[in-house]
Amino acid sequence: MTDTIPTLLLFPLWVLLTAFIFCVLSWQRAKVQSAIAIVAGFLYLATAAGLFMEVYQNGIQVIQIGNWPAPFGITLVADLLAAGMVLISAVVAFAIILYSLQDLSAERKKKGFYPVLLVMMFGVCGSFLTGDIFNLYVWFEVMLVASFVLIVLGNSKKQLEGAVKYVTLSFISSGFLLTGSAILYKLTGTLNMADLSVAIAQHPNQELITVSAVFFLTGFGIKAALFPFFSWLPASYPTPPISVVGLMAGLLTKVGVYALIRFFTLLYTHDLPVTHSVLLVLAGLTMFFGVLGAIAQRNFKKILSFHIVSQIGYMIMGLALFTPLAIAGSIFYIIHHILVKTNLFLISGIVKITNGHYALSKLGGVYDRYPFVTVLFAVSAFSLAGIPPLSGFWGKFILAKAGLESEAYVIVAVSLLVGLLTLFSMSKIWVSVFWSATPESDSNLPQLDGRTLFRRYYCLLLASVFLTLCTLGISFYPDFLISFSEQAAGQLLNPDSYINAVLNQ
Amino acid sequence: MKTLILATLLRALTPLFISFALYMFFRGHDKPGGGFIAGLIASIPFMLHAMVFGYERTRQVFRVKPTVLAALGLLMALLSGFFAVLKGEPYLTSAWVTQELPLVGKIGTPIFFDFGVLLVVFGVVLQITFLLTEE
Amino acid sequence: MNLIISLIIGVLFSASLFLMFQKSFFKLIIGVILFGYATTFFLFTVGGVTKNAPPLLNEAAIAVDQLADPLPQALTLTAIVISIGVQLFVIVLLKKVYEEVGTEDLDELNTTDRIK
Amino acid sequence: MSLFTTAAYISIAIISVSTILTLVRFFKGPSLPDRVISLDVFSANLLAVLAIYSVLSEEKAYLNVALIMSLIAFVGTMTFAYYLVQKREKSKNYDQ
Amino acid sequence: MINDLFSAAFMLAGSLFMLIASMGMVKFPDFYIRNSASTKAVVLGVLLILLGVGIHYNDTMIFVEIFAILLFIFLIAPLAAHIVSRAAVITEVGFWEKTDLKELEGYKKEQDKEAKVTKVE
Amino acid sequence: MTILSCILAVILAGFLSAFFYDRYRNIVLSVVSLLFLGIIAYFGSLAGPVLEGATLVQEVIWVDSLNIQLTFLVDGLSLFFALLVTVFGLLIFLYAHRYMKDSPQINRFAAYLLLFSGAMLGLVLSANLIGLFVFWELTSLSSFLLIGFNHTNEDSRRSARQALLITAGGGLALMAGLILLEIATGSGYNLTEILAQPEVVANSGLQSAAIILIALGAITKSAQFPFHFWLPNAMAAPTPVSAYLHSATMVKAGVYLIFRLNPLFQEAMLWHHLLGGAGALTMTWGALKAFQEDDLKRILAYTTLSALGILFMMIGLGGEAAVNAAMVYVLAHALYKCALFMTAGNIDHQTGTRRISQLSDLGRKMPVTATTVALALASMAGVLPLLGFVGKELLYDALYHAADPMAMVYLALLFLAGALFMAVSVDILYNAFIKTGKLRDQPIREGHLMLILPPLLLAAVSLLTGIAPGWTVAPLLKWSAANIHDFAPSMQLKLWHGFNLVFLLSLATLLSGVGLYFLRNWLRQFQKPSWASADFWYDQAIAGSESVAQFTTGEIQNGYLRRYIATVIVTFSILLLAAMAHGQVFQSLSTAPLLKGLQIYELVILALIALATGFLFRVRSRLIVTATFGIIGYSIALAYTLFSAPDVAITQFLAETLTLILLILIIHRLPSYTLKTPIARLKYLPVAILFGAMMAVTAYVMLLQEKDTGSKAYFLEQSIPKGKGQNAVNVILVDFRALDTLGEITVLTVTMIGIIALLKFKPNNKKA
Amino acid sequence: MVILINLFVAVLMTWFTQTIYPGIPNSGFATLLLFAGWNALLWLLTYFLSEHSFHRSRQIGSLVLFYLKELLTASLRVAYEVLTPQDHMQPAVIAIPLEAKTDFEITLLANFITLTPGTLSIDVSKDRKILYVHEVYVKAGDTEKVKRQIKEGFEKKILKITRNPNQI
Ligand code: NA
Ligand code: NA
Repeated sequence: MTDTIPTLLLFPLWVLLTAFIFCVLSWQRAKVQSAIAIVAGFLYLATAAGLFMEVYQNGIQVIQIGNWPAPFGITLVADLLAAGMVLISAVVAFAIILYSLQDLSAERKKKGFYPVLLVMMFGVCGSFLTGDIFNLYVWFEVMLVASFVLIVLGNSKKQLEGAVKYVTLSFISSGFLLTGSAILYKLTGTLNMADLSVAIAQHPNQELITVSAVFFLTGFGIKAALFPFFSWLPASYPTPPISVVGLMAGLLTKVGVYALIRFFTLLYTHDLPVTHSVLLVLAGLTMFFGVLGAIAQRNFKKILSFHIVSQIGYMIMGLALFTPLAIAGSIFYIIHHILVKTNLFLISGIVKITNGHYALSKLGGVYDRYPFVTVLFAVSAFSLAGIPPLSGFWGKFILAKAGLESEAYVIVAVSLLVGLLTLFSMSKIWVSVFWSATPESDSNLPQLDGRTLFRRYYCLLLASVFLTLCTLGISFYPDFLISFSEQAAGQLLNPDSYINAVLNQ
Repeated sequence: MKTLILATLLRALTPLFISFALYMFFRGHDKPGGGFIAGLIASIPFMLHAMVFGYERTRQVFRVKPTVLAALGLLMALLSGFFAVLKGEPYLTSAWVTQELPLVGKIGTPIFFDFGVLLVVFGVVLQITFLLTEE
Repeated sequence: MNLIISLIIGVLFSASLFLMFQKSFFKLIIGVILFGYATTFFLFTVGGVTKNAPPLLNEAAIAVDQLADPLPQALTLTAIVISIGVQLFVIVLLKKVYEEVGTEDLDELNTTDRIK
Repeated sequence: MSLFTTAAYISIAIISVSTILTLVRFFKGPSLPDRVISLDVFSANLLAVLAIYSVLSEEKAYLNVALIMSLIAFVGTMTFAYYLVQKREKSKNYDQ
Repeated sequence: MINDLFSAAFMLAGSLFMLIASMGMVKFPDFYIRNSASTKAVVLGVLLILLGVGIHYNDTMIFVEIFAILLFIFLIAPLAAHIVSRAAVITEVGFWEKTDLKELEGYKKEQDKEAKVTKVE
Repeated sequence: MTILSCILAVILAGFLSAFFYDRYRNIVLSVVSLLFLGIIAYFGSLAGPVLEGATLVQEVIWVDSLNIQLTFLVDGLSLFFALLVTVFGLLIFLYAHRYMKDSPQINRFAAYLLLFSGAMLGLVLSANLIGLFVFWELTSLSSFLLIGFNHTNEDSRRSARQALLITAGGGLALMAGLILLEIATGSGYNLTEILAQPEVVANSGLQSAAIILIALGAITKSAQFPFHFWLPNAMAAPTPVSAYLHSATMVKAGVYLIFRLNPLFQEAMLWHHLLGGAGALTMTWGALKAFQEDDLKRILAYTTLSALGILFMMIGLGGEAAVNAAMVYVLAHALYKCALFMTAGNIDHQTGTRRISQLSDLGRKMPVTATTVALALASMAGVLPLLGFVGKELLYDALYHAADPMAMVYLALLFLAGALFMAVSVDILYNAFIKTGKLRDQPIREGHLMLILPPLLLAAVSLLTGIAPGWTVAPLLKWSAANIHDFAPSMQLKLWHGFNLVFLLSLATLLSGVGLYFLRNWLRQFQKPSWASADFWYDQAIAGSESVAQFTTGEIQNGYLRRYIATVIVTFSILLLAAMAHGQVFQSLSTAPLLKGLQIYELVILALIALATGFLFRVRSRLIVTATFGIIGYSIALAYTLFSAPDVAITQFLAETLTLILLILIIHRLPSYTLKTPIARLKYLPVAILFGAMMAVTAYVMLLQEKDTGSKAYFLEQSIPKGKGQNAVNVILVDFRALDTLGEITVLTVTMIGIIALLKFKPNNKKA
Repeated sequence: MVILINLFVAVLMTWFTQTIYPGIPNSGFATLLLFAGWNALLWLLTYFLSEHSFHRSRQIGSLVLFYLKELLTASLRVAYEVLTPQDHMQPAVIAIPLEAKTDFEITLLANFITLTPGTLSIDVSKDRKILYVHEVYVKAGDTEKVKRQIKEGFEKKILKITRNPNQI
């Protein structure tokens, strides 16, 4: 065994689980839980940043849990992609915790919002770090069950309705993951991803490997909201409060995408023309039908929800193209999207506070009354729509470049068309929520001016500003993130370093 | 649901179930059994109690909050791995006491871990049953 | 043995889906739970099934290849417990949906994702 | 196959028939208590099968499964009874 | 050898009792008869089979465990039967037409009174 | 670095304005003016070397990982446009300072305007294609914000969105085109390098696609047919915006782009045909429409279309003379059109209307404006001695001498357009300024000095440069033109070329224009039907895509869970079938022994499960369903025992019982069965069976496989010595894979919290 | 209590004997026999410590034996009933007046009744004076005879165990 154990890998997990436990122990005490959550959020961010720096400087970090050698015990691995994802999830979680301090009612806080949020991050973080497919399933479940709770927390009719669909389809997707893991174990006798990568390459029955790929494609496809598996997302995401939906919208589907990337770069590279063509077709359809859904909607949150689906298509497009640049594009896109999409939902929540609605027809006047909110929205919205030099542009640009280089003209055309349609539906929000005149407001709605909004809801705005600054950072100085994405993609496409780090420790 | 016969028998069954649960727990490392199974068995008499006497009565008998039990169980499982970290080994590396104890058998961090599992299962099942038997 | 196992798996999956396609929320839930059983059973059997040889060792060492592979069993155990968690949640969700929405007709639970 | 094994196999066959008969009662009902007790008998049958199977495969561990079965089936029965009584009390309260 | 003989005999006898119980389950005319007759034959069946198993293994721990199972069964089986039949009476599951119900009247009155009291509370 | 600083300074000034303009108006004005003056001075200082043929390159490292740097290039062409942007920017800012003074959102206006100026400056100076593109899109964005400036007006919003969608859509095409250029040349998006290798591009096989995509970008940006309709609608923007963006600068971005890339593509026929065709159509169409309009700003917008069309047409024609002419015409048009827009704004400002039919007597009441308008209109119509005349002479000359067979068609159309310009000019001048009418007795006077001075200045420059083009603008323009066609500078500018055919043509144009003016009533009766307008089709496209979206989404997202499940399952099954068929898995099945190792208990379990499942379909009562489900669960547990997994079996027994208990505890709270449907719905039965069959086949195939037993042996061998336990399953759970178990109990705890939240949450109506 | 101590000590003694004398086989019947032997010895010893406990243990043994006999005969009757075509059943619900007073006594009685095939205790009345029993074979509607049998059989034996002998 090596002299130094990279325990740094475990810090984010420890922080989150401990905070969860203490939140449960201080059940019903909203203030204490909020305090624990904010401290934990900060520590999580700090430890994630520490881990990221460690991986960035010293390469892949591996820890064999329980000191059992690699293919037998559970291995946690942080390569660049995983560490980056942990860091970005910490950023978003921190913003959401901040936001929720003022967004949520005391009742929601008392009934477990913070512990469940923390444990969901625990699951998310574990999913990123694990190097074992069954363990990945477990982390997914931690994350999912927590998200079930977050989705229903509040018990409104809509939330429950949405939850029915979300829970059922998620459960089915978990079933596919389990059955897929069983098949892989049967075929290769191992669950360790690095070991699997080796075993799959040497397996005599490559066609059966492809069969197992279908299980994971479906399982992760549902979690990532790929076409035609995405229906649960628009059904459930618009229902819970913003603090919940912001986090889920930003992070959860991306965990599915992350898993797809992991599996289809590390494991399923045996039959690229088949597997990745399917992915490419699904990516195009996801983009297209997602944005169609967004165009059809007339509700702020619903439009944003469908946009998630559409954007997932871009991330999968990069994976499917399977060139270093394309995968770097995917990674960049994921990180950009997590920041931007979360922020958009947060802003929709602020708009809700000012106008009392999410329906486009009942919204208006934000542009005049709250210029600051408008600026926050504009940054994220135009970024999502791909207006340069905002971050979304870089994502689309890299993917388009990669696609054109691979002569995948159809998908590039689709992605550009979808980009236009995204702008189309984003501008619909802009025009009806921000530009159109203030509609006859509800009499019971508090008439806030900008100053009061700020005073009363400074946490909401701070959270949004925090994310906006991150977005602006990667917009105007994209070089770090892009070169990071390229390095991460390099690691993904040359899994030898990953495999060596895990197996020959 | 309160009947004399049931109430009387339940009183007799409770210690039986609990000792049986402990038996299943301690042999779990060598024979079928273990934390999950033991936790569920231990919770059965209290489940029945809540069904028979109603939640209010059970809460009076059962003072500890099940949520606290569950959280402590989780904490125990989490902490059982830290011993190794202090020794400079990877998290969750097991450590055993060399001497076997009578009745209980071998003692080591995995046993503590499994006991955490027991507590979690016990707490969770009880909490859910209590909630559902509450009118 | 393989044939029977496959048939059991097929029956369980078909039944679970069939239940999910019914109008009643209650049956949907039973279907979901059955789906969980089917997947864990699949995990267990496909992961590696051996008859008459539980992975229990004695001091008198038995030849290892005589015993069943313990790993799929442990995985199945974990999967069952996790599914239990989800199942319990779903069951309580049923109650809550009935209380709040006032129906268990799945056809009436279709409002949140319609265009409005 | 020894005499003993044969006897065990015959026992299993008998219990299998018995299980099916129990299920017949279960499917026929007509009342819920009928179904509950047939479920009870069903689990006793399973217990018996497990016990004999344990003998057949010379594996004591299966007897533990039977042991737990015996405890568990009872809880199920209790819950069904609980349901019946609760339901009755509720409807009585509604009636008046 | 003699062990095996005993063991086989016990197991066969037990299974037969179980079969009879199941046949009774199908044949008997009402719930109460099924409950009072069959479930108990099952207990006897289980007792015999477990004894057969115990004899076969001839192991102390197994005997202890079997003793534990039997103890549980003897505590639990009557309890379950009692609870279910009580529930059946309360929910007015019908008796066989030949049943003499004169002496049940008092019980029914008591139950109705109790329900009323619950309601007033 | 300096250039980047200039651009950033302008944008920064925009931010300053956003915060301080309302409170410190004059200070901000001075700062901005000084800034512009400084920048102009800086570019003026660069003029020296540029006029000697030098090019200046500045590079700032930006996105090194993508090989994208902020590279700036100052040569004749970019210097010309940079001066155009800054000089006009300064004038417009001064003008707007007064013009918009009562607007409550003047801060934003100034900010957007400055953002635009910065972006436009960046666009024309960028020597990196991606840098250029970034600024390109920023100009679209700021144009969007400015067109929608009167955002409470429905029309403004629509126009703004329309302009954004069209220009940004073209932008996406442009991006693809630029990437293709990069792929073809591999030169790090460096403009100079790419321009140096036209033959590489031509031989790459990507040239046609690149041309189409780039032309699409330029056409949309410069409002060429068939994307011309957004520009007249963009007149919803405040007048300074129209004057600046929609006449002088932003719409010229497309022109700039085709100028810039002309050396690369000038050998490609496609390039010429595409641009020439679009230009000629737009030119003619714009002029015709201008003549039919009554609103001053819309007239100007249509003439702008027409003028842009002329420029496109000239590039389409190609060749030295055409490029020279186009370059002069760019300047001429910018000067007169900007002046005209500003005066139109003044008229609107002072009289309250922009409709010619409502205006009269302005010549007497607003003499300075009248002078300005007269000069500018003269330039537009191409009257001697204004710069417009010089430009038109060059256009005619280039067309007349061109070898291209299309040139004669272009010439004829240009003649028509020129005549219409003249007619329009006469119309405006006579009806609004000379004629006496409704406004005779209105107290109308000139606007503020800051409103009338900038246009007058521009008109004066038109005159000055018209009189002496060779001294004033030729030195710069010749280098600009040289950069376009990549030849040595060849422009010879004179006001007077003598009585030649071209001059006669000019004269004839003017006369025909006067003639057309008198035919105006007759001509104006030909209104095109509504379906012939591109605007109409835009609306159709929007509505169409929305209804397609609604239909599709309504179908996909129809709210029924079973449909979602079926979609997932069917897709999965098809993929699985395809994978199996692709891998010829089915063939291997036919040889497998089906009944090997069959035992009676397995059959019993199968029978139990099948019976119970069958029964499940026949019952409605929840409780019986639950009990039946219990039988299935116990049977599975039995199966686990038979397959050597006592731990799993016990767990399954317990899990099943727990589930049963919970189900029962829940059911008795629900009212009795309410659904009055058939017991079983069979519609999706085939899906269920398909899925079951697929899973069964998969399981069967997998069960036939031999397994690698490496990890199994490890666990069994290490269980006692290292795991200290005989039950290998338990050792795995609490030691080998304890992390899984940790996750598992976490799931249980979360479930508990979830259930508490479900059952105990008391919704608070105020903040639901 | 004494009985429990008795059992526990017997277990310890058995274990001791087996550890001290390895010649004695430590599995199955051998152990059981050893255990029974130690138990019997200890039981005889209790005679000198507490005569009451001694008798009670004897009575418990007789109750168990009595019950096993009842179980067997009644099961055979059920078998006969099942296997023959015509039915001999004459069921009735019988209200048995209770002499047993404590919870433990009543429960024990009710359970033994239920455990015997053919009889089933339904409930105890609120005032704990009547036990309602379902009996399958009531010959000629003679419910009194059944009551007498139960009271003479199970109830008496149970009360003998739970109560001081001089109370009966
Ligand atoms: Na265990
Ligand atoms: Na360990």
